[in-house]
Amino acid sequence: MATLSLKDIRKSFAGIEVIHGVDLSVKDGELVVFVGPSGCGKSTLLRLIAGLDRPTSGTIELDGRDVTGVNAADRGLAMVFQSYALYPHMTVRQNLSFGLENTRMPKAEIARRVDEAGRMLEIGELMNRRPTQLSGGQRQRVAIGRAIVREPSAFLLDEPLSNLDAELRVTMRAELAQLHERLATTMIYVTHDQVEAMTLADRIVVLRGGRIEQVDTPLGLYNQPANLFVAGFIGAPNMNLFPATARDGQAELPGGLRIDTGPGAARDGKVTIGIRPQHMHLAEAGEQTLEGRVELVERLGAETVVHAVTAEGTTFVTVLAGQPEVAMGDTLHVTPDRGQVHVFDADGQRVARD
Amino acid sequence: MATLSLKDIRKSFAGIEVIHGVDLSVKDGELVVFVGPSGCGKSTLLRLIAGLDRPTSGTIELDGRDVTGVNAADRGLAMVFQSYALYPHMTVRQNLSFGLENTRMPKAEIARRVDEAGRMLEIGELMNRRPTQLSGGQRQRVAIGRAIVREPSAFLLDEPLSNLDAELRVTMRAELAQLHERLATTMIYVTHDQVEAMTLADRIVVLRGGRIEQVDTPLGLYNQPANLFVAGFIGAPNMNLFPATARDGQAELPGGLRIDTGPGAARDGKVTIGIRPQHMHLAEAGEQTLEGRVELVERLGAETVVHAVTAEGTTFVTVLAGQPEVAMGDTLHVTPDRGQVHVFDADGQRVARD
Amino acid sequence: MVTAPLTLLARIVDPPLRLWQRWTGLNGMAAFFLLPNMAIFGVFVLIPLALNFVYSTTAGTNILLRDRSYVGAEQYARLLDCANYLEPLTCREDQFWTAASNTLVFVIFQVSLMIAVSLITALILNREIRGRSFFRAVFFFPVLLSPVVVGLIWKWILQRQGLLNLMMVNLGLEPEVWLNDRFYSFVATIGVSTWAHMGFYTLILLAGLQAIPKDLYEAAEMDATPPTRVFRRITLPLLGPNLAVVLVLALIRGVQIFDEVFVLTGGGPGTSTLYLTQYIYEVGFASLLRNPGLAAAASIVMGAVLVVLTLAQLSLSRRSERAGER
Amino acid sequence: QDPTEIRIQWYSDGIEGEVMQDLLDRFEEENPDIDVVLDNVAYQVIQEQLPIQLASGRGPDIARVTNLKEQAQHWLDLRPYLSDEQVAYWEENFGNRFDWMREDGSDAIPGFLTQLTMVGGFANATLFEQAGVEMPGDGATWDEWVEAAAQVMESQGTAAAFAIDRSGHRISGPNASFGANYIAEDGSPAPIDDGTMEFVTKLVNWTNEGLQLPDVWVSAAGTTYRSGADDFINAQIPLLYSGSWQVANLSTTIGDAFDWVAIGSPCGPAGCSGLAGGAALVAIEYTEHPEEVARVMDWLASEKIVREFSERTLFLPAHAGIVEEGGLEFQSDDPNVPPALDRFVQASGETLPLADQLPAWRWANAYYGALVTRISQAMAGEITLDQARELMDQDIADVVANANQ
Amino acid sequence: MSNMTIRQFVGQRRGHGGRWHWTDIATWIWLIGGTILMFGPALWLVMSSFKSPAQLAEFPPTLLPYAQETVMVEGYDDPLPLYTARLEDGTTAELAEIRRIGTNSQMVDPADPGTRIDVNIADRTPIRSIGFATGNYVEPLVANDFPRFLWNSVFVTVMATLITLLTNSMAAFALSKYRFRGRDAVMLLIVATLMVPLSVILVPLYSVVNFTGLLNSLWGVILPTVATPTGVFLLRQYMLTIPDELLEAARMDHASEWQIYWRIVLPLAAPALAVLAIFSVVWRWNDFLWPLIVLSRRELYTLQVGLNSYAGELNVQWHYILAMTVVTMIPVVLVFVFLQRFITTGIAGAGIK
Ligand SMILES: Nc1ncnc2c1ncn2[C@@H]1O[C@H](COP(=O)(O)OP(=O)(O)OP(=O)(O)O)[C@@H](O)[C@H]1O
Ligand SMILES: Nc1ncnc2c1ncn2[C@@H]1O[C@H](COP(=O)(O)OP(=O)(O)OP(=O)(O)O)[C@@H](O)[C@H]1O
Ligand SMILES: [Mg+2]
Ligand SMILES: [Mg+2]
Repeated sequence: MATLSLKDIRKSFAGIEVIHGVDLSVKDGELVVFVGPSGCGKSTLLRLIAGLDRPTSGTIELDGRDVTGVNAADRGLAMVFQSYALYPHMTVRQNLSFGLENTRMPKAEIARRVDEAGRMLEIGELMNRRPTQLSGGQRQRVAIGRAIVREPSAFLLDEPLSNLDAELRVTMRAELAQLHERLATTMIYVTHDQVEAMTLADRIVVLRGGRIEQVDTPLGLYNQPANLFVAGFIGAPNMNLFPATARDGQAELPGGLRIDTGPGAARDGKVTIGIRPQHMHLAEAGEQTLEGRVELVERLGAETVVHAVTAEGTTFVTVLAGQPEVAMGDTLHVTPDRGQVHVFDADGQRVARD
Repeated sequence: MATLSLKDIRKSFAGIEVIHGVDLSVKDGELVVFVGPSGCGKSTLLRLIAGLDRPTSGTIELDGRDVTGVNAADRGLAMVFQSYALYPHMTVRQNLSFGLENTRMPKAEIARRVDEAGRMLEIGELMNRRPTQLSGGQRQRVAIGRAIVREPSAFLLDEPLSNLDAELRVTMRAELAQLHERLATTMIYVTHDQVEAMTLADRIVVLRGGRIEQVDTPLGLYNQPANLFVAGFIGAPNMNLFPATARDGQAELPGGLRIDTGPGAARDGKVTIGIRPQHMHLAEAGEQTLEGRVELVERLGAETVVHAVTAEGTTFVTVLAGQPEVAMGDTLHVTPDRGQVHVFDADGQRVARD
Repeated sequence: MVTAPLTLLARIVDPPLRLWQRWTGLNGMAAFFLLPNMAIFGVFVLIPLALNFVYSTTAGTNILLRDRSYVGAEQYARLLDCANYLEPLTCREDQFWTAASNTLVFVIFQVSLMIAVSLITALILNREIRGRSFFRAVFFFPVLLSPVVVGLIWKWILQRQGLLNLMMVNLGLEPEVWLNDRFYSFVATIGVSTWAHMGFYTLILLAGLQAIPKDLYEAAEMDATPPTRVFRRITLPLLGPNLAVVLVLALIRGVQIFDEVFVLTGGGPGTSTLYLTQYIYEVGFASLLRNPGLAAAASIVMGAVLVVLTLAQLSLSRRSERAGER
Repeated sequence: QDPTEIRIQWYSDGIEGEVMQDLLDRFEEENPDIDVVLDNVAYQVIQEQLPIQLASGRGPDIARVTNLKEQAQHWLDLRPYLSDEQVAYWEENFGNRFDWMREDGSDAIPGFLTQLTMVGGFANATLFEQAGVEMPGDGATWDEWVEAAAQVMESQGTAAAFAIDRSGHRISGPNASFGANYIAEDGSPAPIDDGTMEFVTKLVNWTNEGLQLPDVWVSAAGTTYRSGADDFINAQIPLLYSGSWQVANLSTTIGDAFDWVAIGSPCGPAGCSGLAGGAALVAIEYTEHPEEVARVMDWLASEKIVREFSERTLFLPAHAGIVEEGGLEFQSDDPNVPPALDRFVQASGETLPLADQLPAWRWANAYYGALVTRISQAMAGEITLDQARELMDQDIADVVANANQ
Repeated sequence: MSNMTIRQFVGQRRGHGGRWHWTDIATWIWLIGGTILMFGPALWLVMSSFKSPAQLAEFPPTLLPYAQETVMVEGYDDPLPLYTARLEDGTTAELAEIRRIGTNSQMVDPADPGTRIDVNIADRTPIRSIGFATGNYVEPLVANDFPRFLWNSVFVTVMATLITLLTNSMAAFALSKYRFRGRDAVMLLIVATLMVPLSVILVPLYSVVNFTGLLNSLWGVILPTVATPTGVFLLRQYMLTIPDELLEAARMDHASEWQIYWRIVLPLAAPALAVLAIFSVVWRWNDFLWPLIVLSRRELYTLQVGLNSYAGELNVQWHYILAMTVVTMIPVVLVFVFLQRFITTGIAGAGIK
């Protein structure tokens, strides 16, 4: 139960500003995911929200109350630290119950919650170990557990699943989603995992160099990236970006493929055409194609990532389903799905095509 | 330049065995990836190879020489720690050059290598910071840098990219691949990222509970998982596994779909049928279908993960390309790609179908 | 800086040490690191200690061992000859037992007070207060004074016409001859020795506090932990190894208290602040008695008791120590 | 050739170190072949470290010591290095005190007393005058003195009537005055006798009645030395029983604040005895230059030098010739000093036989230690006087037993 | 510092926006009370070191050093002390005393040197003003071989501290970071020897030093003190808190054990080393008993030995001792101020996940 609003938050370390005026409001019960390149300020922002650091300027409101000067302890949030920060001298059980004991909760209730969290995180058998005796992923799960047993009004999670294996990550993701639903808590979630971001988020906040680039729903971001940066950042592998010059409302890609720039764009001038690797298919006969020599083939099993380079020297990537027989040196002919092509103007801003 | 061979390695902590007899040999210049569930012993194995811990029994050979009792410092390997273990009292530059100074390398050469690593890892501007002043991902990059400047005969990397954003991860992966090629060093690489494992590895070692389950090339694992565990572990989302009873060489899936169990399997008896989510397509008219009520739709943009449950209550997952219009509660009809179906016998071992 | 030649030296010794390491392994290196200290230690501490034990088996007034006569355990027998150990006067060496029981009570109170005071001070000095270095110097200052001067200053304050009585008179209170009162004298020895040495322990604890990772405090803060609980559950356990140092040293120095008390109360009034070291000093060195054998025996009995106490203490703190061994 | 180096280990209570340095400078001028170095040390060194050095056969060439008899085996006999004439001079002027510093039965000349000390009392004349109390004259008893001082205390509101330094040595003169005998016929310690107990009992009672300042005796344990001088200097007590060495100290610290007089020792039934004592300059047996040491010693013992030394340091000389001759011009403009010193010289003639024997008696220290330790305990109420007597006997027996082992 | 948590528990004011939390108030009460209690007596010591012997012995004591005021009066060669005297008519006047006889003081009005006034000594109080007996400082410094003593002290202190830091930290490193047989026994031995006061083993120690030929040599002062069990114990316990993982990282970096010790463990133990350095300096600088034994030659005396010659058998010249205490304290205070910064350069914890 918490709404959160950040107003023009700035933060400097030793005079160097790393957060340059962030405005954001998070609705009660919303799950917001922060994504952005390493070092862009995600953790810093989380720490500011938590109250562990004070912003250099700007205000933070929780449930409409200005909490900028309030201590972390009094904000009632729970946090999973990127560095875990487990208590080294306590067993897993003690680590988990420590926060609850602070609230004078009955012993039985503490034990119940801790056991439940242990089951959920699959660390039930490690309860009497110390953090040093755990593997990296086990530690991370304890860190998550420490936050969730508290059942706070809002969660701050800093890359909580980064050290877990794929299977566990899926399970944990589902557990967190369930928890979010059950407790109806607000969650702010930092992750580098696109799948996590796309599946969990109500809204995604894309950060870059201490500034917000775009805030939108996952599919909103995917389908209408506001600018080149977001377009490149969301989706894996990255969107292929072809610089081009529009002439008469048409831009020409290397190899001669022509794309309508749409009504929003200047009919002439520099544009960038973006095509996701997944939005190309092997050209059928007679289709206008993008042609390239295959440079690298990454076979992931379910799909195959092909890196190719055009005659003009532009590299592009395409994802083909299954394990097609493509080899290095082959010539690849692909056709973009025209409906899925993105156009950006000279400033890198997205241009609506329809 | 190093070959490595582990012979019946066992390791106990305080009497509890966590590595139960691992045999493995790694060829010179090979890149071997360790994958496995959290806590299965990947880091422990890496530490044994590094010489930081001593195995309880078994021998380790490097380049044919028994190094079981040799100190870490004298094995000439480099390691990226899962926990980074950066020297907190040194700047980034000092962290990077420390290992080189130990080998009495000329100052200029040290500076060159450190600068190069800084450029490659995009931490060139952070050279004079202390670890405390870095973000999680930046710290991780320093940890990688510390290993690569050494240009050792073999690398041990413990989840080296886990805290990096997708874009950087792709770049770093490529850099590591290049480095591997350029130096022709042996690399042992722990990761939870399937894409990383699939694209980087010469061979993948799948570990589970301190035992090796399978060692094979990436596609070998993907296409011919030796057992149910490997089948479930490799590939995201997990392979759908349907327990079934074979009768007359045919197993019946929920909903009545029949699958040939192939020549290798017992014609009658318990089997498990495995179908990857990617190896199903929306049924066309007249096809035999697997039918289910849609329970959860995860839209990742390029593809959509649909969780459905059959009338019998069996859950299965399917991945559909793009953003098809599927909603919760819809009824889904999918058909498996018959060529891609896996059959496992009662012991969970794979059965060749052709 | 001064470290430049040291750095050079460290570089020069490295290659031979590498060879040594390759040759002997980690155990050889452990030996190497221990050697210089243990060699000096052996010659200048262990050997004299052993000699001291030999002294305790001899009698006479001669100083040099070769001039003394061997009497076996006679000195110990004399020390431990007691009709009722709770009643010093029934003992042959009544002063030893008086001193021992005084010391015991003294140590119990002094060590508790010392730890409490220096821990509180360390916690406070670890806060980000203005003028932190100034206050650190203030609390450390008395450590710089020689015990004799410490005793003297406090004697001037506490004596009949001392500063304290002067202040009390000015405040309209009845003056008191503090050092003629058994209770006040005892309290004074505790207070003064704490005053004189607390800076020492405060520094150790201050360094220990610095070694506690800051992010644990942040985690605790996220858990809305009350300060007292943070102190009990995080600071104290993680301070464990350093607290053990303080406890052991305070204990040992408490038992060995001498100079400042000697100047301040001289062991009086009566024998109420007569502590063991003064007894040993008098027996062994004061010209009027001179019985080095007995003094050595007493010191060994005292040391033995201390070893036992320390061992008990250390094994208690083992657990917190293991937590420290991260 | 380099001058021979002679080292003197020396401690100072006051300015005597400077005076000695001055004299030695003069000696070196006259004897360029000898370089005398004065190693000024704390008294503690002389007491605690020198014995260790001596026992190991080391040490300085010459030392100023107070523990004369016990360490006598380490002193060098100067006799072989002195001419007959010089020997005669030494015997004549210092001979009566050689027994204090040589082993029983020896005829060695180990050194000479730089200073004779005489135990005795001081009275604050001004306080007496202000209180209108007549000071008891020569021959007055301890009771009379304490009585008079008590009156002063009442009248002037001082903290107590008197104090005796906390030291077994200090009370041994008075004990003798009360008929005490410490020495058995064979020279070993006699049991504590009634004479001793009589004075001790008085002392304990006076303390309990608040007449003797408890701060001095009660506030310490064991054999710790405590002086009542500070309280006397601050006019907190009208009467102090200490000794001649305090004269210089009193003179500088009291200054013009009040008049004080030396009163010698009050009397008991057996006499009015104080106790003599002193510090001696002795040659150390382990010196490598006995000839030169003898020359230095002889020079320092010469009448002219001893006289100058005494006059400048306000010490009582232990030189028979000088004492006889008199006429020392003590260098002080304090009018209280010369009469006080004179009174002490006079007192040195009033000592009883026991007091004369004690400085040369082997077990004196054992006696002193037991006395001071146990009397204090009795004063503090920890033990009764009877117990104290028993314990003192036992303490002394212990020391003797140990020493004889 | 950026870190709020530290500020909270360990930090400035707990309440933000100007509110004071009770812990803040308690902190300041403790600090101010502590300052008075800890520093007050010491300040008084400094003041007392400027007092004359008579003033030192004076009851009741004064805080500041005073000196009697004097005037030159016509007809008298020496300056006369000034007093406030209550005259018979009940008035008070400032008079100079010519001499005192018994309870009667002969005084004179400095303005009118002709007439003598008799005043009872109970009716006059001396006029005093603050005056510093600087002679307490000057005389010993001039008379003693001060520069020589100072050099010896500096030499002993610096060498002993360096060797102490080196050998103790090496031993502590071995005892905290290696597992070898007998480790606990060595540790126990070291702790056990803490129990024995130096004064007790003085005689055996003297024999040993005598045997090693170090008598009357500064090394004889230095060596026996450098293997302090306290230092080993202190450093070892601190090193226990340094994460082993950093050492492992260094081993992977091909660092020899010596380099691990020198470049990783030593810098990380800086706070404890600073503490030990401070202690060592204080101890060695103030050492008294031990140098006394080893050094019996004046040219080898350390300051403490040299200056303690003011403690005699029957009298102690406190005015000199106090003044010299203050003088000898100054360098140690400076060392403390310099070194204490290192105590709070805590860096542990970071770099490890
Ligand atoms: N010091 C120790 N004492 C006891 N058990 C330990 C210790 N270190 C590791 N273990 C256990 O050994 C097992 C293997 O640990 P390891 O760190 O190798 O796992 P991992 O495969 O690296 O897992 P992750 O992916 O989570 O890092 C885990 O179950 C862990 O709990
Ligand atoms: N104490 C500090 N002093 C100086 N700079 C700092 C400090 N802490 C963080 N920074 C810088 O601020 C920027 C933002 O850091 P932050 O930890 O928020 O990044 P992040 O988005 O969490 O990155 P990552 O994904 O790598 O964890 C980084 O460039 C980092 O170097
Ligand atoms: Mg971060
Ligand atoms: Mg791991």
